[in-house]
Amino acid sequence: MSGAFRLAGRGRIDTARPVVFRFDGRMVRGYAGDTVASALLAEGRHLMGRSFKYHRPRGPVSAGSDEPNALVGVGEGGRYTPNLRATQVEIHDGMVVVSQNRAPSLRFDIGALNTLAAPVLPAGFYYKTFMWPRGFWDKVYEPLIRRAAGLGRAPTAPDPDHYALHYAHCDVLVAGGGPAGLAAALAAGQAGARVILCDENVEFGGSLLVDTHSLIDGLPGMTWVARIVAELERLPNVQLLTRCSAFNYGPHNMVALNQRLSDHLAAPPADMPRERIWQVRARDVVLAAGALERVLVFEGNDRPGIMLASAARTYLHRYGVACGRKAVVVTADDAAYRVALDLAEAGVKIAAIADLRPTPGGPVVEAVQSRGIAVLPATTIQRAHGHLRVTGAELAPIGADGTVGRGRTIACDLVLMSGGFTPSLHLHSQARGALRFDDALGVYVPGESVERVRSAGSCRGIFALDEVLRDGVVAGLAAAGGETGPVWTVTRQDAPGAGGFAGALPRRGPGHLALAFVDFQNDVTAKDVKLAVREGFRSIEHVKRYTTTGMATDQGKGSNVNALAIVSDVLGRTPQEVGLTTYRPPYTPVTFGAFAGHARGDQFDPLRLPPMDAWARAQGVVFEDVGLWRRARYFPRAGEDMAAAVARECRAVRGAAGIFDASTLGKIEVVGPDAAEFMNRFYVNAWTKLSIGKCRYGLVCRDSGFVYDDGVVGRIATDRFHVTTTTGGAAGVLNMMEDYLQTEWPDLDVWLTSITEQWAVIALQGPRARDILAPLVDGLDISAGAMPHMTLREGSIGGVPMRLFRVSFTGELGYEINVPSRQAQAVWDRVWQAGAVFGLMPYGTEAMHVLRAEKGYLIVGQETDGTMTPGDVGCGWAVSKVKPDFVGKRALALPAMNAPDRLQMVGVLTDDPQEVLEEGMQLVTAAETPVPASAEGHVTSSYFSPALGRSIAIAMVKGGRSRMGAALYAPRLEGPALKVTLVDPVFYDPEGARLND
Amino acid sequence: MQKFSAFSLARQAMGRHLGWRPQWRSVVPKPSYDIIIVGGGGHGLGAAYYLAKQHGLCNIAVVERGWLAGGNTARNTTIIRSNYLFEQSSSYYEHALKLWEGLSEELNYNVMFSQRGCLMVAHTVHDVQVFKRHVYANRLNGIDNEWLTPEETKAFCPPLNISPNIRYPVLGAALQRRAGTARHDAVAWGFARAASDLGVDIIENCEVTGIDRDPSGKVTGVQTTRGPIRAGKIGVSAAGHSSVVLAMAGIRLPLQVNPLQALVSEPVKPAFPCVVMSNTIHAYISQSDKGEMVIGAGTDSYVSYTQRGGLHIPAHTLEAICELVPDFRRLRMLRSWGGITDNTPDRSPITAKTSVPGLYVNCGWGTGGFKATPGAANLFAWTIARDEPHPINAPFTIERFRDGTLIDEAAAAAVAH
Amino acid sequence: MIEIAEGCALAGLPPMVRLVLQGRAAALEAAAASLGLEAPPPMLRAVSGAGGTALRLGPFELLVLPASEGWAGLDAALATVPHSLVEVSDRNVGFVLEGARAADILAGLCPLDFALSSFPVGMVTRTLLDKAGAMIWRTGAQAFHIEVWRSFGPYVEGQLREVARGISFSLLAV
Amino acid sequence: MLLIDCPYCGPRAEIEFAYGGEAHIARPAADVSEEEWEAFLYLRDNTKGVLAERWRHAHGCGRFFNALRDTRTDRFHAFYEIGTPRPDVGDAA
Repeated sequence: MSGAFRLAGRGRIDTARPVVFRFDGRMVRGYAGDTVASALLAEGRHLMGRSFKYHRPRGPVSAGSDEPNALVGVGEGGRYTPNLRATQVEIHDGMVVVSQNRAPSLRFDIGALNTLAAPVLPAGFYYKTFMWPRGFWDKVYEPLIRRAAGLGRAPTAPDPDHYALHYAHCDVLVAGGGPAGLAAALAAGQAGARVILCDENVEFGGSLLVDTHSLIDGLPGMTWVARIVAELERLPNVQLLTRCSAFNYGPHNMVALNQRLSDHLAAPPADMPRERIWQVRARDVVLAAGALERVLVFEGNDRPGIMLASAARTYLHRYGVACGRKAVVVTADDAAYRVALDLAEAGVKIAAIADLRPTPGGPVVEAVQSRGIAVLPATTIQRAHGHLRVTGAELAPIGADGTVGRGRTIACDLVLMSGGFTPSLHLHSQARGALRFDDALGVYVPGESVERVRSAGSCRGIFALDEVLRDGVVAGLAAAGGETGPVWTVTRQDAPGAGGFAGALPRRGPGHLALAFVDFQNDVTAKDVKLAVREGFRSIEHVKRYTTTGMATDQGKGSNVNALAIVSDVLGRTPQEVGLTTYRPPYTPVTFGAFAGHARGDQFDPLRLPPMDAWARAQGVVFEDVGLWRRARYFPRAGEDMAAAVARECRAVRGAAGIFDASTLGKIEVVGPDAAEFMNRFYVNAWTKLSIGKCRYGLVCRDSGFVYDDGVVGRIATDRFHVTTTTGGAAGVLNMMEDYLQTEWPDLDVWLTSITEQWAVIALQGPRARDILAPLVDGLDISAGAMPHMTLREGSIGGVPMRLFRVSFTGELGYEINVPSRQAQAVWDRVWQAGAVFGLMPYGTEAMHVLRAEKGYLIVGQETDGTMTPGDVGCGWAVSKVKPDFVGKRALALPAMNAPDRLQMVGVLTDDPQEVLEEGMQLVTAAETPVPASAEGHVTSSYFSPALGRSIAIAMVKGGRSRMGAALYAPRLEGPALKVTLVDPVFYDPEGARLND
Repeated sequence: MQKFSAFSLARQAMGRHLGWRPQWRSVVPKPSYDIIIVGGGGHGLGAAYYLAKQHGLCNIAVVERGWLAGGNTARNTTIIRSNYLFEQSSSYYEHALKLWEGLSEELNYNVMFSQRGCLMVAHTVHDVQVFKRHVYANRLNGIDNEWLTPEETKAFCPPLNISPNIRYPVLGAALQRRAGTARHDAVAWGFARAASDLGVDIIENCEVTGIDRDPSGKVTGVQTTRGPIRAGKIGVSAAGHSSVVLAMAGIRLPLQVNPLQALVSEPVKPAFPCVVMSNTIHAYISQSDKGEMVIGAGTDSYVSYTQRGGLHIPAHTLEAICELVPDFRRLRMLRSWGGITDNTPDRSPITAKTSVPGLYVNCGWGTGGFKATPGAANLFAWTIARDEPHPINAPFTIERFRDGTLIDEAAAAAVAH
Repeated sequence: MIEIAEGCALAGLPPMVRLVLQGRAAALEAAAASLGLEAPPPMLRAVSGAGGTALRLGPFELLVLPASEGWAGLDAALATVPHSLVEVSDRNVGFVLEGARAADILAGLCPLDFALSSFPVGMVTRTLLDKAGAMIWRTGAQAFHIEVWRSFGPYVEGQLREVARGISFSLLAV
Repeated sequence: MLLIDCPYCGPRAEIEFAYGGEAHIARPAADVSEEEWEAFLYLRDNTKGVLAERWRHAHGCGRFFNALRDTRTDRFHAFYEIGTPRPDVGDAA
């Protein structure tokens, strides 16, 4: 057996499988089934961490997920993880574990000097100082505080592991696999319900894992557990999950579980997720979360070697570890007596049991006494001695009047404490369940909830094993709608502990310098809590925030009730009046990566590729993200930068022809007898007179009157419109259309279908566009006379069905060839080949932007920012004056929407034709404008125009249309402002001759 | 007021800290005050402080239905910045930022204002356009904001992933160096302590149940769970409960409340030097003095007063954090919570008179109220004291929704192409 | 078919004709009749007739998969009834996911309950597969026909593979 | 994540839906006063209690419908079709 404190023949570890790992560089031997804490304890080592504020040496106080002290960093490189509880980390060969928050070493930590300064570092000290001299806060004090704070170091490499998510549904979710949870799950499962049972531990059993005394149906606890688990496994309607914590109780019984799959394995399979989050929608939930033993608050209660009595019992029975040679037990509860008996039986000397109660009694107390163990009634622990390990406990009598007399020190290397048990209410509270203070038990228990949830067993204050099992069955049946459930007989059970203690233990003298910890990790003492109350923080939430008690990584599991009791004591109010702080999810910390789940890397968000994406990639395109789409931005040739490539692409379109993948434009087919009426109501434009085969530019406003989207609309038939939207606006426009149609105008016979991805759009633009296209279309006359600008024709191109739009966003003769997406690349290839002799070039979004800016066409989202009216952007002409109503009409009539000083879209030219303004530049009236100043407007689009051989820009300027020719200035971030002149925004071919060619 | 300093701390230490007095007086409500502030969060307490300090109006009560600063003051991610796009907004937030810069000294309470800088990260060409417009607009308004290349962004915040091959590469960032974070509770407590010292009565556990008015319609006081209290003026600064309180005076507001969730990681040693915001992928992160990564999630879509929301909202945020800062993938969520944000249609606040004489409202701060705390408090106090708005908050009326003069910061950042 | 997890295969579906029919009850009835159905399928059910399959995705909406290339008969049947019939053959791409773990894999991306009792064979609905809108149609106890908009195809396929990668590492019995 | 009972599809997870704000707000004609227009467009009860609201089953059947939900607890009390009157459920919590 490795480890001087390992007890042969005990524990649930596998002594046939030794495991070696490193702790702070040193080899530690343990066994499969050990945790880091149990393996170190087996070597007699309690010191495992340092506290947050005072850097006090600390050992494990618990054996589970409530551990505040023994936090360690585990793993290396990308798999290093800080702040894990040594009490939960299962060891495996080669594991690397480091202690935290200490320098240079765990045994000698320079930060422990903070303990000496403790008198001037009470709760909230930082609110009262570090204010002088001003300026020192950022530069001196805060960096110091930050370096001292924090626990482990943050990871500095990307995590190579992957994580999973699973949505599950069940009739009954049972959270907690102790006796109550097992009973509930079996009762519900046998009643035929779909059941999920989860437990955060490695195996089911809960308190039965360490109860070697009680018998169920004549069987030892763990034998019974094995039998029940086997029965549950046989039920096809029951899902069992271990290493799986229910951590978040959301609205409508959506409970999230965190399942840990691979951390305990030395060499997990490559595809195994590290963790999986289960999002469980349960019709009913049974909470069987158990209860946690409370620590006692006394001077020096944080010394390594001082732990919860139940923890020592766990280390003994689950890991075969004696946590010391000679123990002193301090208790206010009967349960600790059973622990003392178990330890004594295993060879640990119990030096004394100090019981805070005046007259402890009952079978278990008598059993202890009959073993010759000294039981000291009405006795408190005045203080614990020792530094890196407890060396003794000073026990002192409590007089009838409550005063504490002189005590004596008993040498020991282990102090076990038990303040009684606190029901775990976290999930119930997260379910917005009320909490009720049970005066008899001295603890809060669950009240009503709006959710379909019930608690069972010790998490609702039921502690006797037979009652716990019955309670579990009742809860399971109620949740499942079953009528009869299993019945078991419990023998040899200990009576539930009476008594319990919360708050600071009675002591002799004021103890002004004594440090008695309420919250171990955050180093909050009883004095801190009292100070907070003295300073007027009377709400328990204020006390929590001012002292930080309950805000450590254990979220106050061990400290909240003691803090509450101290506050209640100082204020002279009942605990019910003081109340509890809100329980905030998660129950235990959950990995960020687990929340991210499958959404990672390229799969973080859908990447939508337009139909000609592969072709563009083969051309060496540079892409840009537009919403979820990846669009071709420009097609550089060897040696070209963006400016050169874009200039070449623009020249090609103006001089010959360009081809552009416009498929991402949103498209909606509006069909039905009332289609035109719907269009009239929805768009600011009028549609009734648009004849079949004609197109019109459409503008959408919200009812606020502000421009929302735009696009060309073609009329395919009397009852059928082909509507286009912007790329980014596609989903929004369709949703807004459905909203008005379904809720305002349900009488209209018109229906909407998204056809964005049905039709790929090949834009062919430029003076040679017709020459290229004409031979390709099947029997369709696209001559200027037969198919003028803003018309559409249905037909086919090389046998592929086609909706051909003669439209232009470039100012050139142009077509948008709509073909079914699957055949788009073939059509594109034909056009591309046909265009070669005409100098056809592909162009991207950047050239498209330049070309449209030369024409003064706006881009919604670039010229507009959600506060522009149609009139502001020069589209007042599109707004129908005669329609009785349309979306936005009422708001557009407001005086403010027609004020003369509104921002209006204008063109802007710099004095220096080579100077390209930066988009976003502000415009002011004077060359030298002292700040702060108000802007006259701002630049929305700015490019070098190859067609004009100079820079051009579009701006939104106050009253801009009446200021043509005026000079304004664009201040730069560095250097003098640039002088600009306001001009008409149509820079190129203002007559539109090229369009109508 | 007991002076707070290193010296007083040391002196009290010798007296074993028994000499500290309550930071604010615990009082029984008087029958009448000149002014009642409804809502004991940072904004309300601050308004009371500035009314007393700057306008000499000390016969004031702040009534709070629960515990002081237990609402959104206690639930936000403490980001402070003033780099808003529109001049009206940036002036308002800059007014607040300037007050933040002297607040610890002003209140003799260390509010831990840490000017760590705030990066607004751009991931698309459109983001770049929008943020550059912010930079130019802010600079013209005398507010610091600068543009960083991806490499400069990485230098300012080394944990950021600026690889060009990720789903949303970092194309640059706008940096406001004067932006940062502060300790949220301290702001409220500091205002409470200073206001109390000037004679303001701070009344906790006192819920307003009605607003009394005379026949002319003017307010005369409030009904509360601790009895009626008379007052000549009432300033409502009730955040998520603004609609509920104003309804007592027959006023409907252009507000919708939504849950807003936030979370922190377990504390770690300093690893993240500034505030980073990404609007495109919805991630907001900074590291607190304690070492926790403080992360803001998005709002749940629906109206709710429950102070909780769906887990998918923070999960989505963490997806984004894990992409932006992949080293943090193994950090763990320690604590999450929800607040009730009061959102206006244009996502800008209201700090204004109401149509009821003597009744004033400061609301609609949505997800951005904390950063404005001293500024909103200061201007709300001005508005109440003078019965007219300060020029800075003059545009932030209720009437703007009637006349169409919206200040739409949210729409300004919207994506379309 | 490509095996993406033990006992689970994924394959892309060949091109097919898809039509969205929207209209009030009379239109849906006329369409059903033309497909050889007695009545339109109830909500969230797919039913096949001689003329093709109708999938009831909404109270006023059918996705029609005609048995043959053309749909002149359907057009004719609807001629006198107000309706909207729009071809979306190329808007969607289809996958078939088959095998013992098919439902588990979907449950990694979709909050629906895929237990046979809740989502029986013949049920069809639009829903989400993580961040992509999708249509899921159960064609067999262990077989699903999935459709998404074309540009979401690679994403959804990637997500299905990612989930499949880790699916065998725990029991998902319920 | 809320569980929302779509009148056409049955109970579904919230992520399939888009929220539509307060229900029963009729859009007035374009000749109303500024006050009436403001009330329609912007003013809301923002009820703390049972609220009638709109949802759209955006990733489902696509239909808008109404629901009654208590905003103090998020508990739903009714789901009903657009155009039908608000059911009477009292002020149940």
